[in-house]
Amino acid sequence: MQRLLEYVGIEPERFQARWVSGSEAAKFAEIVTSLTEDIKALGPNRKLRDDHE
Amino acid sequence: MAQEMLKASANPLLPVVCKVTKIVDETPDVKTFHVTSENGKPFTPMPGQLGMVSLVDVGEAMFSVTSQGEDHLEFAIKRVGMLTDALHEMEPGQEIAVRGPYGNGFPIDMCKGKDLLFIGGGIGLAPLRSLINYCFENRNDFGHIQIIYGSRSPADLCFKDDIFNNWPKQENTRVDITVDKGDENWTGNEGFVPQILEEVNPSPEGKVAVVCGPPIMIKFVLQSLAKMNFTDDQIVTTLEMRMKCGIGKCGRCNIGSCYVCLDGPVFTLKQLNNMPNEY
Amino acid sequence: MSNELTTQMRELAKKLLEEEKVQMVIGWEKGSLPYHSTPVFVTNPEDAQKLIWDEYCANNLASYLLDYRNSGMKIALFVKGCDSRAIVRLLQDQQINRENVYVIGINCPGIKDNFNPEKEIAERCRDCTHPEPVLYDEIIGEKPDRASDKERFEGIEEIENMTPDEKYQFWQKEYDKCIRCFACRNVCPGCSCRECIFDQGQKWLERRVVSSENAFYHLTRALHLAGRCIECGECERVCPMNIPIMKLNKKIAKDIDSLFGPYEAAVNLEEMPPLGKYKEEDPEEFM
Amino acid sequence: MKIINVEKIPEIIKKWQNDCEVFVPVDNEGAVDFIPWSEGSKITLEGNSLVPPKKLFFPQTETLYKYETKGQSANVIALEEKTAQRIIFGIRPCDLKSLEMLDDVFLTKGFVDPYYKLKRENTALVALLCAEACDTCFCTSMNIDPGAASGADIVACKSGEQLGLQAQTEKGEELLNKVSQLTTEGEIDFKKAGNFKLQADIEGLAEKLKEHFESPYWEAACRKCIGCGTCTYLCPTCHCFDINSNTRGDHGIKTRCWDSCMFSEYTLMAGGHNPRPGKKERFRQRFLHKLQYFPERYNKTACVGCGRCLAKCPAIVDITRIITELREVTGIGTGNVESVS
Repeated sequence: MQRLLEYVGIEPERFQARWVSGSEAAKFAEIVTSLTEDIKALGPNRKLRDDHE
Repeated sequence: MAQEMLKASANPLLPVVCKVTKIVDETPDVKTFHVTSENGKPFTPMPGQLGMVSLVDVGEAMFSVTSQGEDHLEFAIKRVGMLTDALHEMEPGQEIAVRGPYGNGFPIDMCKGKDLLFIGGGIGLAPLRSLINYCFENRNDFGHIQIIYGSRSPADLCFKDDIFNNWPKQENTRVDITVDKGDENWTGNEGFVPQILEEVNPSPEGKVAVVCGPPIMIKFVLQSLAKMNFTDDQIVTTLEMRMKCGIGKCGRCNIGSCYVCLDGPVFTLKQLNNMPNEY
Repeated sequence: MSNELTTQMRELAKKLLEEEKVQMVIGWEKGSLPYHSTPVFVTNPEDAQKLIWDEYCANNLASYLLDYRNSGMKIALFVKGCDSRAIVRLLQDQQINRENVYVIGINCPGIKDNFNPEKEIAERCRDCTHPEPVLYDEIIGEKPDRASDKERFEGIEEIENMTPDEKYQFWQKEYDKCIRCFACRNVCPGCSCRECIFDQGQKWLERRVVSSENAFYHLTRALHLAGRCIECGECERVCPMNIPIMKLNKKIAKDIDSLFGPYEAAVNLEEMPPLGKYKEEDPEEFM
Repeated sequence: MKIINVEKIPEIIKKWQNDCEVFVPVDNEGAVDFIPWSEGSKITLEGNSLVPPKKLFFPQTETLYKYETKGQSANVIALEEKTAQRIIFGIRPCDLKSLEMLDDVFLTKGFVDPYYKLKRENTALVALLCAEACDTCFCTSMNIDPGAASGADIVACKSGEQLGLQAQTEKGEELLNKVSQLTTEGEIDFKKAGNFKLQADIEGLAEKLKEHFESPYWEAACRKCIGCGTCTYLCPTCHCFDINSNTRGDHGIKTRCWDSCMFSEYTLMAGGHNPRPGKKERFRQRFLHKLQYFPERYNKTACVGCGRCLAKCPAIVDITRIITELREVTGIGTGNVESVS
């Protein structure tokens, strides 16, 4: 999926998948934090969007 | 001038915003919606004509106008899909959008001076009700009125106030109600509509039969009427099709070269027999 | 050679129908123009005369089996190399029963594109890796003596090397062309869902034909075919707007190759797609 | 007749472009399409566009109105749409004819479609006569003359490097006056296309088809169809559309988009009933609509012989063949296809 996004010109970091077990609360928080930071750094996505006009 | 053209009055695709003023629970899956615009009725339909009702952000669908008052239209709507689900979730006060009237309506001139036999099943009574109410409002124009109506169970009978109280009280009128299967409180007829029709055995003399209901009921009712010597031009029914524009442009509601939204929804059996069997 | 094959096809079809081994034979017949060869469905032995083989027999006939998947009919059909992989695709996806199809393979010399008849050979045949059918009950035609003159993933790297914005522009321009006729979906032997998420009732895809919705359609379809695309190129052939659909499908095939080792979809009935099975040593790019 | 060298066409268009938008057929990566002319556009004077010019009157995606919702309230906002004056340069006689059919649909039978009407009224048509038939052309079989263009404001015809322009309406007269410095008076030797490879005879077919709705022919003929919408979307007379809501938060737009009778959901009703549930019913609908229903309703065959459907059909479903086969099915003989030329 990441490779495909990259191929059509979308930053691959916008799609991330991780395996987190139900008991790994700390890992979950860590991943969400880092994902949020990644996305914030990229700024809002303007590609593949359509806001009517 | 260019701008004028897309203004509401000239644009048949532009709906009028209306308020739902009253919602009546008819059956577990049918509700009647009373609809009023700022200026009263959004339009004044003839019996049997249609209105396009929409929740603007959900979708639009065509419904027959089941009745109308001085300042409002009534739509009886069964819950079957996404739009109707959303309509059923509404509370009074909700604004919806309505456009119309569409279609030909019932052939009033053909019915005038005649005895009328209404045969309805389930939600199929909704379009018939517009004509039935019209007849009672113009009682002298019509002869004897006979109504045969049935549904699956007592709970599924629509317009209970009309069928049990208002209509039977009218002069020169007979109402027969039946259910496929009654419950412990049911004391009326049990049996399918065509069975009751055969028991009642009306004479075709000077009569017009107006039929609406599920396809399977219509099929057997037509067989019974034929047995009673009703001719094809004495039988009137109203169809439903998927519609999008309502004004004969978008294509999908055609049966052969007829558009149900313009040329229908009301057809005589004679007309239907001349059309491809694809509805 | 093509005349000889035509005769063989007709005789075979006639026999199969006469002996009631099958109820229908799917092949090709001649259309109105010299470069029009079009699918034909023969149910009478006499009509076997309609069948032909020539360099314009482009249609992959295997997808039609989906129309008959519930009919219980026994059907014979002619398959080129690529088409035979479509049969494997349908079998692996459990869309058809092996005993209900009689597969007559044709050793394929490569065909022309009936939408671009002036071309010497159809673009999709240039990098064909399987001119000989991979699955058949019977095979006709001489073993083709041809080598592909194009690398399987040619042109993919070119796009991979673009900058993100160039890539985006490239694809947006293509998706702007799409009219969403669904020809690519409907012709695809990998698109066998009875209900598709792109059908109106599903509400995943807006009806509006704008490039963002079109991109969503094409990307989703490509992903759905990941590891299952047989690279027959039918989608690209039938696209009236000439969208390079295979450039997306081949990219995914290329990635799967590099992630899971060399793999070509639906070449071997026993070998399931890498995304359809689990191995301990599967790469875990994102874990 | 006004004469101009074909090389000078961009100059005329540039002049016209001063007060309106001019759509011209341009080769866009192998597919000819009508797009607004801009400096450097290479106008194609051979063949026809892939997507028919109907899209300029009836776009594939068109906004009907906007709406807002908030709690229980709803608001419908009409578009203040202004369409600038437009010129379509190079519309072929077949596509010109198709506009007559779209006019019938959108402008008659009690309701006028304002979106279509507006665009139609604001558009001047410069037709380009056909000197050569494409392989898949069969307009003459549909009684269309490739050498005439009634309904166009200006008729253009090409011979060698010369383009002749003849005004047919006042609007056309005005347009030609605007470019009179660029043209000279004269005549050109134009010979219209003959020698059509495909032919079909529709004479008397519409009346006969009525009795063959249940014919087993449909079951057999529909098999190769893959049920995509290519034929309907590329057809200049097909006009079916769908209406949808597109909501973003508390506002949205109502749009109409091309739809196709070939799609399974086209007639599917909310309760699950579908009057045309299978490929046979849908295939039959498409051809009977063109050959019987439309003639019954509007007294015209809804096919102009442009050949786009068979040229791009993935399975090469060939309407000329179907017409010929239907003649046999209905027992009116193979028809007099030889005399049509």
